[in-house]
Amino acid sequence: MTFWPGNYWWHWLFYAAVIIVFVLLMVMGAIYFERRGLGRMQSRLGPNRTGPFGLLQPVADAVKVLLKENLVPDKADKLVHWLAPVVAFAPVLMIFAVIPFQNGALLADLNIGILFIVAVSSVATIGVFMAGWGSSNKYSLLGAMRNVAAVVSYEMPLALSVVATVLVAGTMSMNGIVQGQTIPYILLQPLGFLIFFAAGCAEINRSPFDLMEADQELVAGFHTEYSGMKFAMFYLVEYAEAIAISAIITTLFLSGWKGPWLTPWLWFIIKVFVVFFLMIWTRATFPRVRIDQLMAFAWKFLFPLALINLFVTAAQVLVWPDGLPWYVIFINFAIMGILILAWSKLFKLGLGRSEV
Amino acid sequence: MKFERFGLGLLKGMTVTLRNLLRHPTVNQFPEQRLNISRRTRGNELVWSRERCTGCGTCAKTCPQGAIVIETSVNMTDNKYEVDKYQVDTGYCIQCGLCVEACPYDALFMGYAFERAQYRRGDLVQSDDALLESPERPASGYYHPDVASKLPRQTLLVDKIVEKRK
Amino acid sequence: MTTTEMMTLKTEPFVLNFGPVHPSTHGVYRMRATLDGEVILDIEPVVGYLHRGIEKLAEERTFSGFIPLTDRLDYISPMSNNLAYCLAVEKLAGIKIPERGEYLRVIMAELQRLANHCVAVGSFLNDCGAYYTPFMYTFREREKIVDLFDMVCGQRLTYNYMRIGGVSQDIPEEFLPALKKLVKQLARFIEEYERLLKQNEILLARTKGVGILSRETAINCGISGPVARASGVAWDLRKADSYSVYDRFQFDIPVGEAGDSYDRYRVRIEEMRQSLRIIEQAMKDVPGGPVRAELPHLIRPPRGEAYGHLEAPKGELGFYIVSDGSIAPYRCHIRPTSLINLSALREMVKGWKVADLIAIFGSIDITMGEVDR
Amino acid sequence: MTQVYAVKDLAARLEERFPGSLEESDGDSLVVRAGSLLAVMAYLKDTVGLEFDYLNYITAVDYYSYFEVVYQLTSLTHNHTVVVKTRCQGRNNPSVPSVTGLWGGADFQEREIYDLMGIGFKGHPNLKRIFLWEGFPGHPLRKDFVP
Repeated sequence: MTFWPGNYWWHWLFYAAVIIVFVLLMVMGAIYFERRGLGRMQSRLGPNRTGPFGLLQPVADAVKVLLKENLVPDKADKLVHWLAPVVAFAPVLMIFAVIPFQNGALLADLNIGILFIVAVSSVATIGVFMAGWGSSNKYSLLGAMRNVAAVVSYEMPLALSVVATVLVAGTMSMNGIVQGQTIPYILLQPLGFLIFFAAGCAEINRSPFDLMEADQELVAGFHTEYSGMKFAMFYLVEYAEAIAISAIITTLFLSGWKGPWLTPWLWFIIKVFVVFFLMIWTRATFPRVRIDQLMAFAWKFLFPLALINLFVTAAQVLVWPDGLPWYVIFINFAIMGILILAWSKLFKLGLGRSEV
Repeated sequence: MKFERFGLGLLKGMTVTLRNLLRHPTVNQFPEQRLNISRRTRGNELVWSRERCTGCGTCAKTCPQGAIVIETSVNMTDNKYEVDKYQVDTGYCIQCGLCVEACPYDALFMGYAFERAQYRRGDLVQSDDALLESPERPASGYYHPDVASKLPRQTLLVDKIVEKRK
Repeated sequence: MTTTEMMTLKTEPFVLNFGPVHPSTHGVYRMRATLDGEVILDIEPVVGYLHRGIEKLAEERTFSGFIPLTDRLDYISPMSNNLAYCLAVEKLAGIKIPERGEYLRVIMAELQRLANHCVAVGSFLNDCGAYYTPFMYTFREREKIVDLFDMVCGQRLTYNYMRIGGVSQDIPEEFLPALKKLVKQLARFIEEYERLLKQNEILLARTKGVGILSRETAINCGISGPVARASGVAWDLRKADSYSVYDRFQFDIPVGEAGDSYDRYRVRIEEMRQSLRIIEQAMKDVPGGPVRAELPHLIRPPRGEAYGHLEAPKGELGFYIVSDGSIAPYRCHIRPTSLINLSALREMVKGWKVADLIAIFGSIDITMGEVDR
Repeated sequence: MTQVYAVKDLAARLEERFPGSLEESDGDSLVVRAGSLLAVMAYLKDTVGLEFDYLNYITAVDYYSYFEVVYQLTSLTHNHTVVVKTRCQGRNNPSVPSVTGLWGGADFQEREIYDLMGIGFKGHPNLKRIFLWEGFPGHPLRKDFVP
């Protein structure tokens, strides 16, 4: 049932506008929300001077960045340097095409929704690597190489935890998954939620895994040589990806737009901000992980846990074909506890000093 | 990297950040809310009193930066120095307070105000009447306990000041 | 050549410049690191960007006129610099300091150690990547200490509070009650800070076993302060060569075993607790009386030389002063604690990754004012 | 308290161990001839009773007619200390043997003395200026330095 009675082109135009407006507004809100939240966690205030309560701070940032001069290093590869932000930003917008704001209210109700998302989200890495390589700067090259290594190794746990959810939901279409969630999948799939959240944070280089633009080490990582509009695009990419991952988590695990009293799309936005707050919270507390620990964490910790989680879910789906009963929640939480206990005891992740 | 305590250490850390989120931020909106500065503050200007000054030049000698220039002429009638020019280059002055400490006649004070930036380097050099004490150039209580007791008491962060937030 | 040897990728090292202007070099310090991918093969420090020639300036200033310049050496702990210089001159001229002056000096030196360790631990966490949160917490506590310094001497950074023969001014009457409150709040703060970071797995992963400094290299390189104590060298001048009235207070010296970055962080936190203990004991029985010996403003110490040193927050800070009987020192050498602590950086960093280079460098806690002088 | 090691009997022991190595030892410091500096320092560092394993600092003083390089050594185990000095004549490039072989910490300090005072250190791994740039004319800490 398409939400809008008009014919295909009207539907496409309306949702294209909705998505672009939604992404830009949410990014502005996310920037403000993060800077105020981070500030208050650090016993300081955060922006409160521009506009009432500092609400116009993102607008002020955008205007300032647009007016900045657009420097391109002379030994840089001009075309690659210029194209990198576009290649990085386009896939993030495409992810929002399949995310349901309300029952059936999405641009394209693909029956392979989540597969499309996982495929498209890895295209953004090419843009980041182009930025790193294009600006011919050692720091950005290091940052870009780290990004490629991290994203490649975090695709696996991301995809596996999504597969487990799809098994429980039975369909791959995002709208179908939300409708199938009588019990939010975060309760049925607690381990899947943790793995997806960790892998998602690593993919978009946030919280403890932000090695790509680790400002203490690599000055500003892959976007060191960017200024002006192109830097604004990368800033947009970072927050748009954070909103995208939060939106996917709300759709997959927190039963998207379902909620008692409020209008459905408002529930969706509230849940997106709750997940985004979780990201801010981890960003405020944890130091950064080293690159070899990041790799070891993906391959030795997340990947096996995701596999076991997949097998357990498959077994449960076989036992109860028509939807999992409520008491499976306690079984899954127990399994999660045991698995984390076992893995953190057995495995020494990450090698120390290499003999040189 | 090993989860020695299965991630519990991480969660304990997060409770601390959450508690700080709910706590009152220790911050002060400077232009609107002004806290009282220390009574002995060494502001970036000197306050000179013409009556007490006898032109002995001790302050000029002890200044490590040589920021004080003093020119006196001999007044034969009542046998003392007349101070013709007393000039302080606040650009050179590092506000160490040694001159105020060394002045035997308590004629020199450190400034109490601290917003004394100028647009031109030349304006930093203040001389004679510009140095006298006046309402917008109050004297600080550094090495002058009597002046200090008249100034407002310093607001301390230790006293957990809870001020209105804009 | 077996196939595996042929297979290893041929990489050649490249030189990356952690230049004077870099977010985490604690000032204008430059390292030319030769990297093989992420692994560090060798680093070559380049210093001198903040060289102001303070030792040459000392030869033109009177003995008491040089005190404001000692604030600019290690600008994170100016009180300790003032005290070290005054100790050296008092040893040279043989001056006796009144009791109250001694107690005030101990309180100010220990408060300065707390403030320095707040900066050191906060910026070390910053270098490990914690996004400014621990830094903000420690700076909020440091603000309380700096408020007290402001109350006593009028300035927030260049205190110029100590004088040869004692302390420049007596403390106002509201100082001791505020100090009592501060000591209670700081004790609670350290507990909260420990809960945030002591068991944090990511911090343990980033710092445990990283940048190990063995006991022998520490002694051989003349390393002093928390960096040496973390490697098991139980050498603290407050106990070994106790100056001022430190022998009247009970406190112990925290010593680490492994000598890695985590131990250096732990030793600093423990030292903050010990400093609180000393302040509590010193605060209770501050005697009355004058705070400064009766001395002419321009003192002329007898010909000769003396070396006065103390346990500054970063290590052993000493002044070697040669006097030829005139009002200015003939030669005044300052023992650069941070520069000497850096001499072991090369062995500590070899083989580790770029991220560890920044963490290890942060754990040594240097200030460029003291390195370059 | 760190006691100053009795200079008298230390001088006596050194005199019979390395004849002719001490120039004068009446004050509270040992003045050693530059030639036998390394031998004396190694002796002070390694013999059982002394074990001066910690080098506090190295500095140099310009007394117009000669330069004096001052080493202060401390033993962490026995908690005693001694000041050892050597003198070198000549204004253009006086030189003293380098102790980086015995103490790693001496590396930067000797480079600093070379940079500011102009005293060369024979046997130093990479003796170049540490604070000032290569082409800087003269050595600023010398008493006769005219900028």
